[in-house]
Parts: sequence; structure tokens; C-alpha cells
Amino acid sequence: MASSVSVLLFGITRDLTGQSKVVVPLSEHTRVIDLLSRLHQDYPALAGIKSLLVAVNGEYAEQDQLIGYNDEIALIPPVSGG
Amino acid sequence: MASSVSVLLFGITRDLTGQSKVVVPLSEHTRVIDLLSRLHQDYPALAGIKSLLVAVNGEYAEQDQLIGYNDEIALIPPVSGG
Amino acid sequence: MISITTDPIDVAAALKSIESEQAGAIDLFLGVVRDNTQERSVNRLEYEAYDRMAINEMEKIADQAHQRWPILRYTIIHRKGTLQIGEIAVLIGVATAHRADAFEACRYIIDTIKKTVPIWKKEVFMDGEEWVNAHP
Amino acid sequence: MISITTDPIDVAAALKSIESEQAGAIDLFLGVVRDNTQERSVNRLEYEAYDRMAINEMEKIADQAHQRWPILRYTIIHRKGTLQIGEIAVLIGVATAHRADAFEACRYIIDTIKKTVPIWKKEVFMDGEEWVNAHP
Repeated sequence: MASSVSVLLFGITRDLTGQSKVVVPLSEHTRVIDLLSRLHQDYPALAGIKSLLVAVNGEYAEQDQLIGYNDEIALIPPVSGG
Repeated sequence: MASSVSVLLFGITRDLTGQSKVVVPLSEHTRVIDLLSRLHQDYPALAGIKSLLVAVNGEYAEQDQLIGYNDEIALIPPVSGG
Repeated sequence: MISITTDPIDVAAALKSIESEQAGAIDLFLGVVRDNTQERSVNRLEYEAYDRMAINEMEKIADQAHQRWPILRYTIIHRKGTLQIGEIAVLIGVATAHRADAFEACRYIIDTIKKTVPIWKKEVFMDGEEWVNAHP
Repeated sequence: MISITTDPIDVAAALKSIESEQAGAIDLFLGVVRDNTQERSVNRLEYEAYDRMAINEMEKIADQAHQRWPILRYTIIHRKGTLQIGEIAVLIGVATAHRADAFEACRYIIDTIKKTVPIWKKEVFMDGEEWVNAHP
């Protein structure tokens, strides 16, 4: 059964994609690295960012972490607070 | 010709002597160390202080510095500002 | 206390919030918008935060600081939105019994915030703008 | 700006006095009267200064700090007289472009003040009083 998950975008990722949220198709086996790969395909401009991490439910996620349908996903470009 | 100089006292030195200023006889050859020696004779209670420096005209003075009639002299017990 | 706010940061209120009768030392660090960066003149800054995660990460940092130093009270306030030159972007306040702990904990907190907390700053110049640290 | 005052220290005014458009970081250190020392309960503190020399020594410290760090603006305010628990005895404020300099200069200034500046503090307890550091 096909499903999808929303990905929150901030800062430069929002500027480069022109969107603050994008929807990515999801399977039962989608991992963080798969999501990143898909986003890079859909939005080649993301390659211009120095590094890109993924947060799942407000926590930095490992590359091999599985993504669930109800997770809150966000792209985290290099932070620059303070 | 006999002369003298006033010595300003602060903190514990003032408490131990009961005075905020004492007068010490001065010759042409009186050095900081002589002044300290004389003060210790006159006020034995000063021996109860951990260390005692002398300021001449608002600057820490060396032991062998000569003292002049017009100098502003002060005893400096261990500082504890801040 | 940790917060993210669009309002100007009130230093007096922040200080009041960390008063303690056991405190002998308070270190307050203010990150301020300065008028230039890498010799380029800055007009203003725009801060954006992933609030939920930023609060979460700042709480972790505060917990780590509490494990390393005997902190009596602390506050972390980060502003977001548009900030003009001279405005306070972040305030860290730490109250401890002795001063070395206040300095070290305060510095640890701001240094770590800059590494891990999902807040982003865009520098707006006369002739363009740039997300800080974002480009290779 | 360096001062010794019997009035309560006004943190907001001190902060205002070191504002600078080039400043990206401000570190404010407050030395506060705490309610105990070496497990003895403190009632109040009494500070006394040899004003002329204290100002002179603090100016030397500020000069040394300026030689070591790129300080934009600074302030040192030391209070004297009788201080109650929670009152600010000393405030050091340093504004710099970058934060490491603000932390380091501020800490250098307070550390050195405590070593060389002729100001004395008497701790008043329920059952006695004692000039700090004075006894062997």
C-alpha cells in the first residue's frame, strides 16, 4: 500500500526548494538515507548545501533509521544559531 | 630635622589599630621596610595579618623604596574585592 | 528556563529569573547582531528555528552542563525573526556559587548551541543575502 | 569605564554603556553576595576600598586586557559599603566582535581584580565578623 510522509524544510533548504514542506513517498523499508536520496533527486539544488542531516520526531537521526508514517521529519541544514 | 608621614589604614589594619590613619616618624633614609618595621613595633597586633604590603602614592611599593615627606602612604592587607 | 521568542530579549528580566541566595557568581552572555561579517556590511539578520527540536536540543545542552558544573539556576533565550544591528539574538545566564563554574558553563552552553541547535541565521546585506554556514 | 560606587549597580545602564555596532558578543560577569561561605551563614558583607589606588589598579588591568584581546568597550563597576544577600558587588562587562575574546577578557579582569585591587570585604555572620583573606 503506497503512503507518504511530509518533510519540514527550514533555512536554505526552504529557499532552495521554494517550499516549507515537501511530501515524499514512503514504503515500509524507507530509511533516512533513502529519504535523502529521493529528496536530492527531486530537488537537485539541495546538492549546493554543505551538509544535510535529518531529524525524526525532533531528534537527529542516523542514516539507517527506518521512517514511519507518523514520524515528524525535518531536513537540518548546517545550523547557525547564537 | 625630624619629620613624619601619615599612613592610611584600611580593613583589618584599621580594625586592629583602631585608627584609619597613623603617623610615623620619618627621616631622609626611611624606606618601606623601615616603615613596616616601625608600625609592627607600635602596633604588635598587625602581626596577626597574613601579609602586609605598602602603597606609595597609590602604587604598590618595593621594600627598599625611599619614602618622601609628601608621599601618600597606605598599608595594604590582603585584598578581597570582587 | 529555555525559550525561543520573537520579542526583544529583556536582560533585566532574564537576570531576575536566575537570582539565587546561594549564587556568588552570575555570567551573562549576549550574542548581539553586529554591523559586519567578513568585512561585509550587514543590514539585518533573519533567524529561523525548528522550535520543537531547538528547545529539545537546548534542554539536552542544559542537562549536560548541569552534569559538569554545579549550576544553581540558568536561562537560555534565543530570539527569532528579523533582528537589527545591536539587538540581542541570544542570552545565556548561569548562576553558580563560584565564578569559574559560571564562566565555564556559560561558554559551554553557547558553544554547543552553535553546533547542534536547529536555528538558522540569514545575513542580509545591501546587495544580497546568505544563510550562514550553509554553503560548502 | 571604571567606577567605585556606594549605590546599587544598575545592570541595564552598565550594558547600555558598552553597546557597540561592531560588537557580536557581550560577556557580563556579576559577583553577587551569597548567603554562606565555608558553610557559615552570612548576614551581610561590608566592602571598603582605597578608592584612588583601586581605580588606578583597575585601569592597569583594563589596559592589560586591551593589549591581550580586541576589546571594543568595557565597564568595571565595584560597589562598596554594606551589601545584603543577592546584591551585586562587582560587574564586569566586555564587548567584542567574537565571543571567545569577551569570555576570556571578562574572566581575566575579574580574576586579576581579586588579586591586586585594594578593596576589602568583611563577612558579617550571626556570631561575629571576619575580613576575608586577612588571617594566616
